[in-house]
Amino acid sequence: MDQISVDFPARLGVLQDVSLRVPSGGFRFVTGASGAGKTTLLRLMFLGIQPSQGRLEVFGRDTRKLSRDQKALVRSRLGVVFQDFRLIDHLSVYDNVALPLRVSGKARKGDRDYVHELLHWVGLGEHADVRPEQLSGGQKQRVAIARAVINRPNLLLADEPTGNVDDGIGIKLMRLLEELNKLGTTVVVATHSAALLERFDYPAIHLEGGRVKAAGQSGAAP
Amino acid sequence: MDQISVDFPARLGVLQDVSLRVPSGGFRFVTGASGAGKTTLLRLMFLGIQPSQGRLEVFGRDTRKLSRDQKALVRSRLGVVFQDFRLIDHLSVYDNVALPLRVSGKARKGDRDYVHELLHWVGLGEHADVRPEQLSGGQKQRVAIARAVINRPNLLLADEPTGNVDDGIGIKLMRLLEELNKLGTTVVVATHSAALLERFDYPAIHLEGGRVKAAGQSGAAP
Amino acid sequence: MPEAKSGVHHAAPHEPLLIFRGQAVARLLPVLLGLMSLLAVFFVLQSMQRLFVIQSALRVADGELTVIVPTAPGLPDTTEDPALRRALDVLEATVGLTRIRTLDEAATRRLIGDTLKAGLGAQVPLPAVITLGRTPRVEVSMTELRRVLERAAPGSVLDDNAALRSQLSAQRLAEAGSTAALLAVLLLVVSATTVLTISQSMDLQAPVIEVLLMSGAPDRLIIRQFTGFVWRLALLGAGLGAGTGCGLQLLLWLRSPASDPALTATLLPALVLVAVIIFALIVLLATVTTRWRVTGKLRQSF
Amino acid sequence: MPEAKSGVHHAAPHEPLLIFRGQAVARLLPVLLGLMSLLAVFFVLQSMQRLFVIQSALRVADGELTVIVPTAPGLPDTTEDPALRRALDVLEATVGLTRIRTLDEAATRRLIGDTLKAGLGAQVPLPAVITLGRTPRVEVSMTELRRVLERAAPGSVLDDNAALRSQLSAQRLAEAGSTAALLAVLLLVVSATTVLTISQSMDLQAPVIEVLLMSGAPDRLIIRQFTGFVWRLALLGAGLGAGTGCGLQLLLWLRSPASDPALTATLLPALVLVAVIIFALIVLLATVTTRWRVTGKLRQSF
Ligand SMILES: Nc1ncnc2c1ncn2[C@@H]1O[C@H](COP(=O)(O)OP(=O)(O)OP(=O)(O)O)[C@@H](O)[C@H]1O
Ligand SMILES: Nc1ncnc2c1ncn2[C@@H]1O[C@H](COP(=O)(O)OP(=O)(O)OP(=O)(O)O)[C@@H](O)[C@H]1O
Ligand SMILES: [Mg+2]
Ligand SMILES: [Mg+2]
Repeated sequence: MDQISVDFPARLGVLQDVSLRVPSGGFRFVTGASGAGKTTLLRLMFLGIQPSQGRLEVFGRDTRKLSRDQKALVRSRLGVVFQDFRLIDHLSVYDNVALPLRVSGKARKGDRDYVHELLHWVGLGEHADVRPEQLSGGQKQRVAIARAVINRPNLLLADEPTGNVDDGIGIKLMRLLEELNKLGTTVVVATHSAALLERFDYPAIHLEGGRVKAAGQSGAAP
Repeated sequence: MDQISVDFPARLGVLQDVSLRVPSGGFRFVTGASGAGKTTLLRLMFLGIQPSQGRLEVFGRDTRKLSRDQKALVRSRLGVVFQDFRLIDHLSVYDNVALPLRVSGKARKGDRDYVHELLHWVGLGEHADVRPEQLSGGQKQRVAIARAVINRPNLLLADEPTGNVDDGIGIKLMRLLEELNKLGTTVVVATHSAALLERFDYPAIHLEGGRVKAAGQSGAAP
Repeated sequence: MPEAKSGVHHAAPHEPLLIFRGQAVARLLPVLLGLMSLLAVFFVLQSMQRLFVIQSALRVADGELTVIVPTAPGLPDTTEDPALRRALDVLEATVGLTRIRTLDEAATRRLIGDTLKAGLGAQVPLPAVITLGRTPRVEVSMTELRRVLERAAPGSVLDDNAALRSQLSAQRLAEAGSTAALLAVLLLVVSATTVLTISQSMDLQAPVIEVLLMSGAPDRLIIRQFTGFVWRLALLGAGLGAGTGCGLQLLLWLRSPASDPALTATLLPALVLVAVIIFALIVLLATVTTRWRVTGKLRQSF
Repeated sequence: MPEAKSGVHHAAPHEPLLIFRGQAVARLLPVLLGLMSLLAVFFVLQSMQRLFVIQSALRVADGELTVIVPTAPGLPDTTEDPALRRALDVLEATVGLTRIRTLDEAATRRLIGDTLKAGLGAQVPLPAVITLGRTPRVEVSMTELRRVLERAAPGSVLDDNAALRSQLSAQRLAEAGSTAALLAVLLLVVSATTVLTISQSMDLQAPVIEVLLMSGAPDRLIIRQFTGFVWRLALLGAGLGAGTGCGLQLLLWLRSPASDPALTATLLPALVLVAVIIFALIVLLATVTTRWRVTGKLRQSF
């Protein structure tokens, strides 16, 4: 990312001259006060918004030069945990988690077991058939994480993945992300939990009012 | 509350034999793992669900004996911060916060200034006219808190009120609740933030699998 | 905690709840309700016009009688014919007949010349034709009248438009049947669409209802808010729709060259009446459905 | 991290996306589309029937000619009448006339006895009546035929149903005008309702579209999913609606005592055709609207 700025129609300068690189296979935190632009930075990375100026590369490809289908291809290599979960209300927990598998068209025989195994791992083995509305806040968040990792993404973007769970579960979820990272997935986690930052010692990109104040060691672009 | 149980049609025993009292003017935390039943306990208190058995008193009145209009009256004395905010998408931040004032029918001349003052206090002075969808997660949460306290409730129920904001703002928001408490409002805060529990030394009701494991000193019913 | 409000509270103009500002439903509802009332009003008016035309033809056919009296050959003036005189005497003595008039030769030729051409020769003179009206109040027996006339003027024919009347009656029956069936289907579809659309819209309002409820709003306030909202949209939509329907019908009348002024005079008030009735029906349906759905949602909640 | 999937990947039956299971729109859409096609099919069929009845009456009136020939008094058998012979010769020599037939006395009395009663006396015998058909292919000049007949049999009358035909034509014109106006309004309302309802439904799907997009679904997959979904609902709804419309029409036919078998034979295939066309139109409209709205939503997003 080079000197990226993001303006929303209603609000200018949400991000200003942000330049950073996340090396492939790296693990980064994004920190900053509420409203600093963490979510906006992640939205840039999953091609959810376009930079109003500057150059954005994902997987080494300039996003401005991608066709819509190529963007879809890039997104299919991403996993995203939204801050507000974005579960589909009328689908069961199982169907929500299995959605990326179905979208990718790479249906495999073992999918069913795999989804159940993952749900069990995040502590929702018994909730596979209920609708998201019947889940507690922390349970929804874990469904969102399961959906983000089900497809073995190359880049995982997680926005406050532990904001609604207690510290015990939070650490377990972070370990899941660490394991994915060890298997080669680049991980970016936005958080303002000081406890998390203390416990897991990865470089942090600190945002303040839309500008990078302190970035960890940068390497190759993701 | 006496020996209250809550069953959802799809799930039995979400809360089992919970008995507790929150004294009028008290301040309580509700803690417990994700899925332990914190939100369910708060929903009971704001008359969002009915206990499947047991006796529930709010403001000293048995909720089973209240007519619908009397329940509305009870609710108008409550302030609730929902875990998922429940802001109305198509209303501006200002209108969302002002909603309880309008519902109560107690429109006053100073309302407009009062709403703006409160928005300023929670750090959203400049966002009064935007829609909730244009806010960051933490900003939405602060709108939810502002809406809950605008009416000077007698009982404030806050579900993870600091889950989406950084520690600095979190402490500021807790101070707001403390000040309300000093003015006489009973406050119940559900949280799993260990940091919050350490920093603010109020009695905690600890839930585990739908049962109370450790309750702080109990006094008169709320 | 921001500073408390100043102690003195002045009553301020009550700010509206505004819970519906800019909702998609606020755009969809009036358009759909408008379309429904447009269709209903225009259809009913067109059907009414059709039935009315047949009905008025039937009324004319019903009221008009014709008596054809064969005249003796050789008389210079048919009015002097004794058979005609006797027939007129009989008719004038009968209660319930009015406007008795003997046609002159030109009118007679125009009226029956065509059909009688075959039977008229040198030997048979043009018969005399008496037209008369039946007053709707008194029931005159046609059989009795025929019997009396035959005695007074043998060979005379009393034409009471039986064929035309039966044809028109059959047509009216068919038209009324078809119109009734179509009207039933139309009203069913219009009501169902209105009810479905509003139910769907109100289902989407469930989160708003919940927030209102949790803010301490009593049921009647919530119901009032929602019915008031739909009421305003329905007034707007159904009003415009019914107006357009009327306008369309008027346009077609003004453009049609054969518009009978009497017909227009009778149908014009009917047009206003129909538009008002359908408008009221749709507004009522919309409001009642809203009330029903919102109450249902409230009953579901604790 | 749960254990990796076993290395060997068997191709499994492709699980459907199921993104629409149990949605409110899945209930509303087929009902509304069904109501719309029911209304359209039934209305078009009823109008067609009305027009067809007038049209076939007109065709009969158009094709049937009657020649009335005055016969000389005193002949024992009217068929021997020389005027009749000459008239028949003329008619048989004219190209474009078929089914030439002289009525016997009973049929003659039935046909013209009523209208001629006034003109028939002791001196005037019953005229002879020849009925004949016109073939639609050859244009026969009525004026010319009248001239020739007058020469062959003086006093003969050629009746080409002019009055009836002009009345029926006027009626057809009025009916067609009214039907066209109603049909235009109806189709407008039905299409607008379909398009509006589907647009609204697709707007509600925006969050689902976003999640799909962010899961890496290419545009064409998303569009295919949504159009497929609406396509199935539209097939179901419009199919049931069109079927009910046809059924209603058939029911009315079977119940009506005066149902002409020839009419039914012609209208039955038309009924199927109309139902199929309207069904196809509504399904097409629904699918195209969906495609348009979903594409619009996708274009809005990055
Ligand atoms: N769609 C939008 N239109 C206009 N402004 C927006 C939009 N989305 C976000 N913003 C603004 O951009 C700023 C940054 O928002 P962002 O969501 O990136 O913050 P954040 O760092 O994720 O905060 P939090 O920790 O509270 O989630 C905020 O001030 C917000 O109001
Ligand atoms: N409407 C419902 N129907 C059925 N089960 C429900 C419903 N709401 C909650 N539950 C179940 O009740 C249990 C407790 O839920 P609750 O939301 O009270 O947990 P919580 O303590 O608030 O958890 P968290 O910290 O994750 O928010 C969960 O297992 C949840 O699945
Ligand atoms: Mg954020
Ligand atoms: Mg909870």
